[in-house]
Amino acid sequence: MTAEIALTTPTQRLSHYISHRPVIALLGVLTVLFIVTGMKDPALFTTQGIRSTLLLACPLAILAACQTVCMLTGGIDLSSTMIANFAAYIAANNSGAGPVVSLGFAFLVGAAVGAANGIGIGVFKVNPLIMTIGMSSVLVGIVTVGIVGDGFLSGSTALLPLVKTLGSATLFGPIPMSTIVLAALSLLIIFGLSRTGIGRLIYATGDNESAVRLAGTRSWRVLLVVYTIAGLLAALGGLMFSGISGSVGPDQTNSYLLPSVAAAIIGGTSILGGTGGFAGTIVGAFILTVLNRLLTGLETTDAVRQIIYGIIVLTLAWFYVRITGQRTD
Amino acid sequence: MAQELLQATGIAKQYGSVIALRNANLSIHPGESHALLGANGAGKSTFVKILTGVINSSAGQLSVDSVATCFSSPAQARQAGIASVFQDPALVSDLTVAQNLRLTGTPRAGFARALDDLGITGFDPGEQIADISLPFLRMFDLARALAHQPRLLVLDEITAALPTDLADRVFDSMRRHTAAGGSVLFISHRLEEIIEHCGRCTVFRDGRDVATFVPREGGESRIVQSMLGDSAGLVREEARRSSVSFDGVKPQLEVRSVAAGEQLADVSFAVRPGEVVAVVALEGQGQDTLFEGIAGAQKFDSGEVLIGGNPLSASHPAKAIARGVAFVPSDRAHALLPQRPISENLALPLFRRTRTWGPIPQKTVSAKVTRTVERLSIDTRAASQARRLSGGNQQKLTIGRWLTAGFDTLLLFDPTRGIDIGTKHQIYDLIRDIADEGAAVLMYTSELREVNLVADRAVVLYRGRMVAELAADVGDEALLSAAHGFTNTHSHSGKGATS
Amino acid sequence: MIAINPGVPTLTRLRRRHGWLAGVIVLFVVLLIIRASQVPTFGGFGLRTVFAGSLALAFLAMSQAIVVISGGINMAVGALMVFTNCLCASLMKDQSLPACIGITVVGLLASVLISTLMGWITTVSGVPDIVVTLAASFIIAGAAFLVLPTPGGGIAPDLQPLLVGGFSNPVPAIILLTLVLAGIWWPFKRSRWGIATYAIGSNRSAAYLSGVNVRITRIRTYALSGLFVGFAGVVTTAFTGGGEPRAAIGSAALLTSVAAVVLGGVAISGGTGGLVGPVFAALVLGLIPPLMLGLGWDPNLAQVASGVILILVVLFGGLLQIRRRAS
Amino acid sequence: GGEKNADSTAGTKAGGKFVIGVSNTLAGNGWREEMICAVKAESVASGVVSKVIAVSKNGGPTDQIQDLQSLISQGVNAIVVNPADRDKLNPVIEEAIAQGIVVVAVDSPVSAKGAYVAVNDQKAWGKLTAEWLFKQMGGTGKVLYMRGIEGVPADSDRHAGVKEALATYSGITVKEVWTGWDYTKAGEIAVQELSSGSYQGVWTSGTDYTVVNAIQTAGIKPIPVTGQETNAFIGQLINGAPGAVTTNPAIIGGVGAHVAIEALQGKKPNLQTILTPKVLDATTGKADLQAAYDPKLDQLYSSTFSIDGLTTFTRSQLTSCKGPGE
Ligand SMILES: Nc1ncnc2c1ncn2[C@@H]1O[C@H](COP(=O)(O)OP(=O)(O)OP(=O)(O)O)[C@@H](O)[C@H]1O
Ligand SMILES: Nc1ncnc2c1ncn2[C@@H]1O[C@H](COP(=O)(O)OP(=O)(O)OP(=O)(O)O)[C@@H](O)[C@H]1O
Ligand SMILES: [Mg+2]
Ligand SMILES: [Mg+2]
Repeated sequence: MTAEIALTTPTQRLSHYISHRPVIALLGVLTVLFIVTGMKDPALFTTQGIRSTLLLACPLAILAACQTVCMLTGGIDLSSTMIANFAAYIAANNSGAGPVVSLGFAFLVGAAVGAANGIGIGVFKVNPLIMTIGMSSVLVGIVTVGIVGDGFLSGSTALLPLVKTLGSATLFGPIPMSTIVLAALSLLIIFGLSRTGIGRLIYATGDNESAVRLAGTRSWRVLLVVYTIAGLLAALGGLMFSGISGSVGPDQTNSYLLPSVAAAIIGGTSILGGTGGFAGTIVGAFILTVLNRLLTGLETTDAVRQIIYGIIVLTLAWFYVRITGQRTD
Repeated sequence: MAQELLQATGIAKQYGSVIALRNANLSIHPGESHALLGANGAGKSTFVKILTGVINSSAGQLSVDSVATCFSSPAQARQAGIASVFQDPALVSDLTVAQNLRLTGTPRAGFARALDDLGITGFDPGEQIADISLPFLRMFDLARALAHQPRLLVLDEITAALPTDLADRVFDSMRRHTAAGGSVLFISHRLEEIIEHCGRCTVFRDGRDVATFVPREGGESRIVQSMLGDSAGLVREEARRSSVSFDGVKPQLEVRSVAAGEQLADVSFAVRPGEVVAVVALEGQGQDTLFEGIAGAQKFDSGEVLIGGNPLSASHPAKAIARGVAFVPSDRAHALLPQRPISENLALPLFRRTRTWGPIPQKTVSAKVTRTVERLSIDTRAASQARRLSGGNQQKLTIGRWLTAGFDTLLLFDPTRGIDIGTKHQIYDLIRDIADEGAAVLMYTSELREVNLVADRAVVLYRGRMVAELAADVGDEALLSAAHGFTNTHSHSGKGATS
Repeated sequence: MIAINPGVPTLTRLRRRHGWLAGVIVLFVVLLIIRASQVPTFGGFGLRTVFAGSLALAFLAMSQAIVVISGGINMAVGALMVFTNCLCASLMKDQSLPACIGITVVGLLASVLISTLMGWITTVSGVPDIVVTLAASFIIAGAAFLVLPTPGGGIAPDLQPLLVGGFSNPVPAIILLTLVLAGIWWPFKRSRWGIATYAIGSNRSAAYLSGVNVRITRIRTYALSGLFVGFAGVVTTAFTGGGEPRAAIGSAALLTSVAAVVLGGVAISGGTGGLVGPVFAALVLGLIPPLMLGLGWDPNLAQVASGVILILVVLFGGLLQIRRRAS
Repeated sequence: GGEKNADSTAGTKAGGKFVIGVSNTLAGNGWREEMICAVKAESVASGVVSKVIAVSKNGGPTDQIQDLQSLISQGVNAIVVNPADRDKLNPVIEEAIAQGIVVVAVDSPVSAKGAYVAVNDQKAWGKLTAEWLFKQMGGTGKVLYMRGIEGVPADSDRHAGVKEALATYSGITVKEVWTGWDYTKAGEIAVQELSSGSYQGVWTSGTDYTVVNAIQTAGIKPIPVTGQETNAFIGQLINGAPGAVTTNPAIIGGVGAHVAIEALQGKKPNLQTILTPKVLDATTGKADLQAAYDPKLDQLYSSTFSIDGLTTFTRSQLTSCKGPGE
C-alpha cells in the first residue's frame, strides 16, 4: 500500500498537496504579504511601487538562481556574491572597449571561477561549503588588491550604458528592462531543469550520487557544468545589481548572500538536494523583496529586518521538514 | 516448565511501506543457546533490534522473566542483562578500542578477561578501530558484550565474517556462557554451526516464526524445509528454462580467473546469450565483489572480463554500460532516486552520455518509460516519489531502468530480497523473458528456490572461491550443502573442493 | 592463543594521530621566526601583536572545530561572537572591574544559552544544521544591533590587560588560551561526553548502537561551542575596549573559523582532529597579513593565501581519498 | 625606548629618509584611494621620504588596531591614519607616539594625546550642507538622510552639524539610513526608499552621484541632492541635476603627510589643521564647478588638486598615484 492511500485526515492531504506544489502555497503567501504591505504603504499599488518591486527583486532572484542550481545537487555556492562583484568590476574596467568585450570578460571570469569550483567539488570531492568559502576568500583578496592603489582593477568604474539600461530603464508602464532579463532567464532555467538531460541529472545527483554513477554518468561532469552555470548566473547578478545604481563596489552584493540562500530555501529547494525548483525560488525572492519594503515602510531598523528574515527562513525550513517528513538525523 | 528468560509475542515492525516483521513469537529458556534462522529479509535483524531497544516495535509484547518490558535504548537493554553483537559493526572506527569501551561503559578489565577467554592476546587499548581487521573487530564486539556478563547474549551473524578458528572460539565462549547459566540467541546462515552448537532453533519466514524445534533432531533437511517453506500453494511453481541448447554458442559475458583482495580468488565462468546463470553463496562469500567488479563499480586485482569476446576494462560503470552491461545492485538505496518520480527513475540511464544532456525528446522517452511501466506492471499510484513505493515496486524501478535503456548483459544481485511472493514471481518471469530475448543474465540469489525456478546453471562461491558449477535442477539441498563448502556431493565440474 | 595481527607501529600511529598537529605548530613557529627577522625589533610587542591579535579567532576556531568534530557545521559563530562582544561592551560601559568580571560571566552564559538553543532547534526540527545556524546568524546579527545600536560601549580599563595583556605583554593572552584548552577542552575530550562527541561525528548509527544519546550529545556540543564563542566575544571586547555591531565582522570571522578548522586538521566530515590544531591554525592565519606587509606586498593578499590554503588542504584530502579508492 | 627605535628604523637605513605608514579601513573607496595617493604625492614632492607603506583593508577598529601594530613593528617613522573610531585606537596610537613615531589622523580626528590632526571641519560640513538643502526645500518636507559608517568620527561630527541645522528648521523631518560610504549600496537603498516613501530632498555623506542615478532609476521627478566634489556628481550638477557640492578634499591625506614630514624634520607644526568647507551649487558656484569638472578623470575622483600652504605636490604627481621609489 502506498502513502497516497494513507492520506486520510484533511491536514495530511493538505500537507501532501503543498509538499508537491510549494509554489502555489508560496504564491498565496506572496499575495497576502503584497496586500498587507500595500495597505500599509499604498504607493506599492502604483506603477512606481510595482516597478520598484520588480526592479529590486531581479538581482536577488538571479543570485538565488545560482544558489538553487547548486542546492539541487546538494551543494551551495558561498562565493556567488564575490563572483558577482568581481565580474561587475571587470565589466566596468573594460566598459571602454564596448559591450561585447566588456561583458565577454565579465562572463568569462564568472564561468572560470565557477568551473574552478566545479572541478574542486566534482573531481577532487572537496566539500562544496569549503570550496566556495575558500574561493570567496580568494576573490575578496584579489578584488581588494586589484582596486587599491593602481591595482589591476583600478581602472574606470564607469558602467556600460547597456548594463545601466538593463538594470534600471523602463520597458513600459511598471515593467523595467530587468524584468525581461529575469523572465527570459527563468524560462531558460525552468525549462533546463525540467526538460533537459542535464536538468534530470542535476536533480538525480542531489538525490543520490551513487545512483547516478551506477547509471553510467560521470557525476563530476554534472557538477562541473552546474558550478560553471552558477558562476555565469552570479556574474549576471552582479551586473544587474550595478545597473540599479550605475556604479560598482568591491562588496556591493555581499549583503545579498544570505538572502539569496534564504530565497531558495523559502522557495522549497532542499539544501540537501534532489527537490525544489526555480519557480519557487523566484516567488521566494519576491516575498523577501516585498517583505523588505514592508519593513522599510514600518521604519524598522536593519536589526529588526534581519531578525524577521531569520525567523521566516527558519520557520519555513521547519515547515517543509514537517510536511515532507524528511528529517536529517 | 522453567520460567522463560525472554518471551516475545506477536512482534511486528513496519518501515513505511516495507513490512519487516509481521508476527514473530519467540521464547528463550535460561541457560540455552537458541538459534534464529531465516532467509535474507526474514526479519531476524529487525527482531534483534527490537529486542535490544535499538528500534521500537509497531506491535507486540516483550517480557523478561515474565515481566513486560520495553527498552528505549541499547544501554537500557544492556542494564537489563541483554547484550548483543549486531550484524553491522557497532565499533566507532575513528576511536580507539579504549574509547569505544568508554562509550558503552564497559569495564576494561572485564573486556580484557573476555578477550583472554576467547584466547586472543596482544590487544592494545590505544589501537584505533580503523586499523583492526574485520574478524578481530567481531571478536572485540563479542568481548565487549561478554564483559557486561549478560544473561542473554545476542549474536547476529557474527560468524559470517569469521575464519573457522575464530568461529570455533565463539562457539567455545557460547558453551561457557550457557554452562554458567546464561542464554544465547544465535543468528547464522551456516546451518552446520547451528546443528552443532544450538539446543533449539526458531525459523522465521517473511516476518513470521514458522517453526521451533531441536536442530540436531530436525537436521539440515528439516531446517531448509521450514526456511524455504512450501509456497507452492501461493503461486504456480513451474521452473522455466531456456529451450535452446547452448552448445557452441559464443559467450556474451566471460569471467577469467578474477581475484580481488581477500574477497575473491581465481573465479572463472561464462554466460551465453539467452542463458541465466545463478551465483549461489552464503552471506559474504565474495559475491558482492564479483558483481561490482564486472559492473565497473570496483576494480579486480587480476583476471579479466570479456564482453562479446572483447576485454572490458571498466574503471567506471559508464564504461561497462557503454558495452551493454547493466547492473542492479544488492542495496536498492544505491540505485534509487528516492525523491524523484517513477518516470525519472526509469529514464535515468538515458542521459548518461553528455551528448544527451540537451533537450529531452519527450515523446520517445515517455513512450519508453510507459512501455517499461506496463511491462513490469509498476504500481503508479505513488508515482510522484519513488520512496513512497513498496519495496517490490522500488526493485522493479532499479531493474526496469535497464529495460528502458537497453542492454546485452544483465547483472542482478539478489533482485527479490525482501519482496512479497507475488512480485517475486513477476520478476522471475521477467528475467526469463529477458533471457529469451537474447540477453545474458547473471544473478545472485539468497533464495535457493529461485535457482531452480529461473536459472539454467548455478555457480557456487565459498570463501571467495568457485567451488562448484551445478545444473540448476540439482535441488535445494545439494545447492545448500555446496554453498556450505560440502563439495563432495553433486559436484559436476572438476573445480570442486579446491579450497 | 592467537595474537592480533601486529597492529600499527607506535611511531606510525603517533605520526598519523599527531603528525598534522605537529606540522601546523612547526609552520607557526617558522612563520613567527620569519616575521621576527622582518622587523627591526621583535620583542614582547611583536609577540603580543600576534597572540592578542589572533586570540578571538583562535577561540572562534575552537567553537567551530567542536561542532565539525561532532559531524555538523555552525554558520552562526561569527554573528554570535559579534553579539557577545556588543552585549559585554554595552553592559561594561563605565563599570568597575568586579562588575565587568560579573558581566563577562553573563556574556559567556548568554552565548552558551543561544548556541544551546540552536542545537536544540536543530535536533527537534530535523532541519539541517547548516540551515538552522544560517538563519540563526541573521537573527543573532540583528540582535547584536539591538543591544548596541552604534559602535561604542566600553570595558573596565584594568580588565583589558588581564585578558589580552598590555602592549609588549603577550603573556596573558597565552595564559588565557592555555587555561581554556587545559581547563575545559582536555578534560572534556577525555570524558565520556567528549568521546561521544567524536563518536557521533564518526558514525552516528554505531554511536547509537553503543548507547550514545545522539540528540543530547549534539546539543551539548553546541553548548560548548557557544562557550568558546563567548570567550571570543569577551576577548574582542577587551582587545578593542568596546563593541561593534557590524554584521560584516561576523561573516568574515566565520570564513576564518572554517579555514582554521580545516587547516587545523579537523576533517569536515567529522569524527577526527582536536582543538589545538585549529588554535595554531588561527595563529598562522593571523600571521600572514603582517608577513605580507613585511615582504612589501599588499596585506590583502593574505585573504587569497588563506583561501588557497583552505582549498588545497581539503583538495589534498580528496586526492588521498581518490588514491585510496584506486588502490 | 622611543629614541632607540627611531634610530633603528628602516628610514634611517635608507640614508636619513623617512618611512611613512598609511592606515585606511575603506579599501577601494574612490575618495579614500585618492587620499592615499595624496600622501604618496606629498611624500614624493617633499623629497625626504624613502617609502610609503599603505595598509588599506576593509574593516573596523579591531582590524585597524592590528594594522597599526603591524606598521609600528614594521618600524615606520610616521603614520597617517584615517581612523575608524575616535577613541578605540588611542592606546595603540599613544603606544606608537611613545615609540617615537609621528601619528597624524586625517579626515577624522582621534582623541589620543600627542597625535596630530588634519581634518576638514566635518561639523561645519554637515551644517552647511543641511542648511543649503533645507533652504532649497523651503524649510518643509522629508529628507532622506544617508549617513556613512556608524561610529566613524567624520560621520558623527557631520551628524552634530546636521542636528544644529535641524534645530533651526522645524518643518523638516529626516529618515536616517546607513550607506557605509559605499556608492553602490547607497544607490540601491535610495531606489528602495525613494520608490516607497515620498521625499523632497536627499542629504548624502558623500555617496552622491549614485543617488542622482537612483532618482532616475526610481523614475521620480528630480529632488535636490547634496554631496561632495565627486567628479561624476559635479558633472551631474552641471548638466542640471538639482543639488550642491560641499568641499571635502580627499587630498587631506597630502595635508596629513605634509604635517607628518614637518614634525619629523623638527619644525613644530600645529597639532590641529582644520579646513573650512564651502558650498558650491549650480547657481552660485557654476564657474568653480565647471573649473573642477574633468570628464577624463574617473567619476569617483574628488576634484580638489591643491591646498595653498598645506600641499606641495603637482596635479600630475597626485593623479599618477606613485609613492617614492615606486
Ligand atoms: N531501515 C529499514 N527501512 C526499510 N526497510 C527495512 C529497514 N531495515 C530492514 N528493512 C527491511 O525489513 C526486512 C527484514 O530485514 P532484516 O534485516 O530484519 O532481515 P534479516 O532477516 O536480518 O536478513 P539478513 O539475513 O539478510 O540479515 C527486509 O525486507 C529489509 O529490506
Ligand atoms: N562498443 C564499445 N566498445 C568498446 N568501447 C566502447 C564501446 N562503446 C563505448 N566505449 C567506450 O566506453 C566509454 C564510455 O562510452 P560512452 O559512449 O558511454 O561515452 P560516455 O562517456 O558515456 O558519454 P560521452 O563520452 O558522450 O560523455 C568511452 O571510453 C568509449 O570509448
Ligand atoms: Mg540480518
Ligand atoms: Mg566519453
